[in-house]
Amino acid sequence: MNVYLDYSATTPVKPEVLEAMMPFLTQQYGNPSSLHRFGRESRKAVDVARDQIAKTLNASPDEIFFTGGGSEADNWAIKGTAYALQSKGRHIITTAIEHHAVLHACEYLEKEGFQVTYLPVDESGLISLEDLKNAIKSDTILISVMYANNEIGTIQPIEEIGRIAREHRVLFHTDAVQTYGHLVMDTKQLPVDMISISAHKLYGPKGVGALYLRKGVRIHNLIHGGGQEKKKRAGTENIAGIVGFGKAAELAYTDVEAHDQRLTALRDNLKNRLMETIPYTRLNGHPERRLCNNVNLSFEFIEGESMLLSLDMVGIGASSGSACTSGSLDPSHVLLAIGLSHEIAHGSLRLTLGDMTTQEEIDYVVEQLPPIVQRLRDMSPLYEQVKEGNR
Amino acid sequence: MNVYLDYSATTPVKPEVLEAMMPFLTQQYGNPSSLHRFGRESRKAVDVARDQIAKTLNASPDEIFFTGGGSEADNWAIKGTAYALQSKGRHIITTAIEHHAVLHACEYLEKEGFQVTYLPVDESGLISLEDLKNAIKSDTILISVMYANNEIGTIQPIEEIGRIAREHRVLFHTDAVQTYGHLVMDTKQLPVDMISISAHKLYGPKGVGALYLRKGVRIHNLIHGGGQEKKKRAGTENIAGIVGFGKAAELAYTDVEAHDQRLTALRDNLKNRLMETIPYTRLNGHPERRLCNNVNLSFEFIEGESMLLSLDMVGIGASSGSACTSGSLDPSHVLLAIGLSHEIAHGSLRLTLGDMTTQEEIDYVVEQLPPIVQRLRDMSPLYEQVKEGNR
Amino acid sequence: MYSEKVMEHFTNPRNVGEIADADAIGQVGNPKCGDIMKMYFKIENDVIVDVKFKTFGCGSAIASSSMATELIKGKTIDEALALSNRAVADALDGLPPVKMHCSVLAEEAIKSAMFDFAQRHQREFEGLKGYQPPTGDEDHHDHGEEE
Amino acid sequence: MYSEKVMEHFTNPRNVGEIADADAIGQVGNPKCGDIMKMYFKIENDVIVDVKFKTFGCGSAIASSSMATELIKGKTIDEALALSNRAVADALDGLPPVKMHCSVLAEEAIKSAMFDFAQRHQREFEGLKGYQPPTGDEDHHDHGEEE
Ligand SMILES: Cc1ncc(COP(=O)(O)O)c(C=O)c1O
Ligand SMILES: Cc1ncc(COP(=O)(O)O)c(C=O)c1O
Repeated sequence: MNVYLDYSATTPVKPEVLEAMMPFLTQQYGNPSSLHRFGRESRKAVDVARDQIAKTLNASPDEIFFTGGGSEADNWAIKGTAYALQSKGRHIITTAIEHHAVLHACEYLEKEGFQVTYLPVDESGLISLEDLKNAIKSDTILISVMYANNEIGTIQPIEEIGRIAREHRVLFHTDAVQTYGHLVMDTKQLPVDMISISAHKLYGPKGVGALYLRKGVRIHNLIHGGGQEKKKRAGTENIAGIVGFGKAAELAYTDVEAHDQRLTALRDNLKNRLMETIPYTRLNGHPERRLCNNVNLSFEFIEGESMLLSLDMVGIGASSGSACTSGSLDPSHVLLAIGLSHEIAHGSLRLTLGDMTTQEEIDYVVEQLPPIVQRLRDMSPLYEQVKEGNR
Repeated sequence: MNVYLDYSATTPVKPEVLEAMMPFLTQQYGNPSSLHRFGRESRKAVDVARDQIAKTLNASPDEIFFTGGGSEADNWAIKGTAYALQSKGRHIITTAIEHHAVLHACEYLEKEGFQVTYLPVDESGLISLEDLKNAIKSDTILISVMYANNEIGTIQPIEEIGRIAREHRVLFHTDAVQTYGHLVMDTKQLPVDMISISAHKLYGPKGVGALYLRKGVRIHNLIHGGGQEKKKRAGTENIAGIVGFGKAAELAYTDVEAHDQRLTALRDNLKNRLMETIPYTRLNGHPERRLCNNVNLSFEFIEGESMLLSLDMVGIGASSGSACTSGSLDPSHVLLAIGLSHEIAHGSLRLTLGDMTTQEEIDYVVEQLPPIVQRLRDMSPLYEQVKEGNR
Repeated sequence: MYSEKVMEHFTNPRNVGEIADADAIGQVGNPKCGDIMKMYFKIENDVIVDVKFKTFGCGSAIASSSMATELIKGKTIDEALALSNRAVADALDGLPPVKMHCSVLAEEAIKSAMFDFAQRHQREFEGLKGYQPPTGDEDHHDHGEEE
Repeated sequence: MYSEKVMEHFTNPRNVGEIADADAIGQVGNPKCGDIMKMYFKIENDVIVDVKFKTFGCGSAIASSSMATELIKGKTIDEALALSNRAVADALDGLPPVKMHCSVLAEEAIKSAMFDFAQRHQREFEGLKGYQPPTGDEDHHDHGEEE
């Protein structure tokens, strides 16, 4: 049995999405910048996709700018704001648990002379609004807080954060790459200025994303050149990708409540049964304020990569915050930020569900995982003490 | 009859290329960063594509970095070099006829405190090596000269430019977006440090490109984040796009001489017959040192957009350097740089050929274009003098 | 991009040509910007009995010339001077924002010709009050470019 | 990513376990980096008659433990001390660059155990010259990360 439970890493392209894309990978190949009929067809298709995405965000189509992915959108929002407003101030506020696309962009800016405050989070992964208020200085130009975390699924109080940003007249960006397709975001209500999203997290193709840029917000370009995207993002448009993104967004928001209910039920079933069966297990992230598709557990005494390898051998695809999966020295900065010890962070397992996930697949995981954990524990020198009753 | 003669704007995806891409738009959807089998398949596919591209450039696979297109590659090379070397110097040399992705990146850097020299070109579109040498200063950190121009097809003496750059220990970037697929570029011989290329110009998909970055050359990232592309370009890889790019590159370089000969013959046939049939016509660009697929003509007394519209009505897709096609005020900076008056620049027509172009299509254009030009001339107040014998 | 009306007038422009013994001629635009419009008028008792144009320019410039000349044929000078660029664009079922200047050019070509007529006959018209003939050199139109 | 050999040793690791009355025990690594290796030895006449391991770590750490213990079982102490990490990795048909430290850990676990043996019996071994037992706290391995 092949069970994919890594939907937060990426999702398959839905057949309807691929179908919408196909004409633009075959006969309709024109460049939207071209005047002729070949080009006009492509131009129209991009406009349709822009409308589809704008609609899901209750935004105006001219607030949507396509990019080459979520990372580009994050980099654009952060560096574009920083460079545009550097004469006003050079202080940025973000959190310790952002995706690397935000974190590393901020770290880069620090080297270039900006100051960055990384807000800590509590053990459930939430920032404190008090911390945020205290961090705002007269030269703060940007607050960037992710909507929901990609590892532990914790959902931040974006509306409250946005209100604080507004009060202090500071621009507010949210990385909603993991949220888009799961939660309704109404830009007419939400006090956000910039939102990063990415197609491949909601059954669209890889390599296309978008930045929502509220009308009137002016930031520098990241990619200069031709007049595409109202001169804000140069480069011949990835038409097929953009069309797929539009379609995927439309599908995702056709009945997002049903989607949420179904996944929440499956997620809780998976989480509860694993936690009941496997001792020395903890749930990472917030118990309630979490993405409907995210289960993140730490199994003490074992290391994540060996768990992933074992799961892979029985056909289950998952991910882990262990450093050993990434080739870096430290385990996930997110798990450390919520206060896990290195040891326990190394033993984390992320199972993320999606539209193709079935109860049967959940049952399979609940059957396969416990013996894997047990086998690795039996091999672990850290587990010896437990067996000896020293814990 | 539908005749597409705008291959320099973009090309259709070849069926073999699409076929190679399809698995990665369907079952093989894993994220290459994932450890499990779903991810490993994607990782392998990216490696294969990187090898395919490296081979066409006689480069090492670890010198190839995938991007979201040619514009991103240009921006990365230019800004990445500028920011990495700003402590060494802040002077950049480029040409007046670069693509906007280079020009506007340079103009942006000027606002940020860099100095840029825009080398002029002669009436055929060539820069002067003497000018280049004279422009190099002690604080010059980068020379960026496009390999072949996208509008007039003129091919620069890249090897000689590279040698001059080497002598002065200045990094050298070339925008080869229009060249890649037409000319052999051997990075073991060519003294270039960075090369920008784009898939959609050689029958690959839109929205994917690459930067060749010679081993040892260190520039700043443009897009920070995850560890993709050896930590030099973050973002979940556009697997299908990258796979298509690799396949397209492989196909393009399977028999590039035959490709060159066939297109050169068709091109000359088209160019000569149009110039013979239509009076008051001039060829823009270099008569010999030009891309095998590029015809760029100026028809006096008429404006380009109305020509494109008329061609479109008979099914012919072409492009023009007239400002009226782009909604900007001035006609193409390239045509002005080679010394055309605004008037004549406005009457330019670019016909670019490709692998699907047939002699029959050429014949059709030679039949359709002359009456269109005549009709527009008959409507033009500028043509009156000619008819009255005042010229 | 263009409405069907624009394409129809571009394909079959009305009133193309010259009038040898014109009573008034107006020319506006400059080749730098890519459009020149020249209009020839036959005028009897302050009524435009014939009008022809020649245009160097894009599709919407040609269509605007065609439509503008149609709209004023048979009208009085005062009526012609009252024609706004907006009316020309509307009659074409609209123009893309970056092309609105083409309709402005048509309005200006008419004014320029009527100014010529006024000068030839030492006349004054309400619609020409404050009118400054273009020097032909300046970039007096806005392509409506986005930032 | 991993060779078949690595996967085979990960799936069916040899010599997993503990030895109750071990003649030597070595433990290296620390949980911070995500790997700890512990080896137990039974030694008779300077020959390793039995060896077992426990490992907390990634797939290659487990495979390296398994392979290393296999390679030294039945060998003399001097032979075991001569085992290089490279030999362990080679026997596994190679390890990814970022995982080479796992083979280093295996080599160090053996050295650490032999040091224990030497201390218990007041012995000296050529292969332990200059050996410094790890403090257990430092990050003494390099994950081979790219810049
Ligand atoms: C010379 C040149 N450079 C750069 C580009 C930009 O490439 P892309 O459209 O892939 O961003 C193009 C084509 O658009 C080009 O012709
Ligand atoms: C929260 C978050 N932000 C940004 C990204 C980057 O998006 P992309 O992979 O499209 O560049 C991801 C996923 O990789 C993510 O989960």
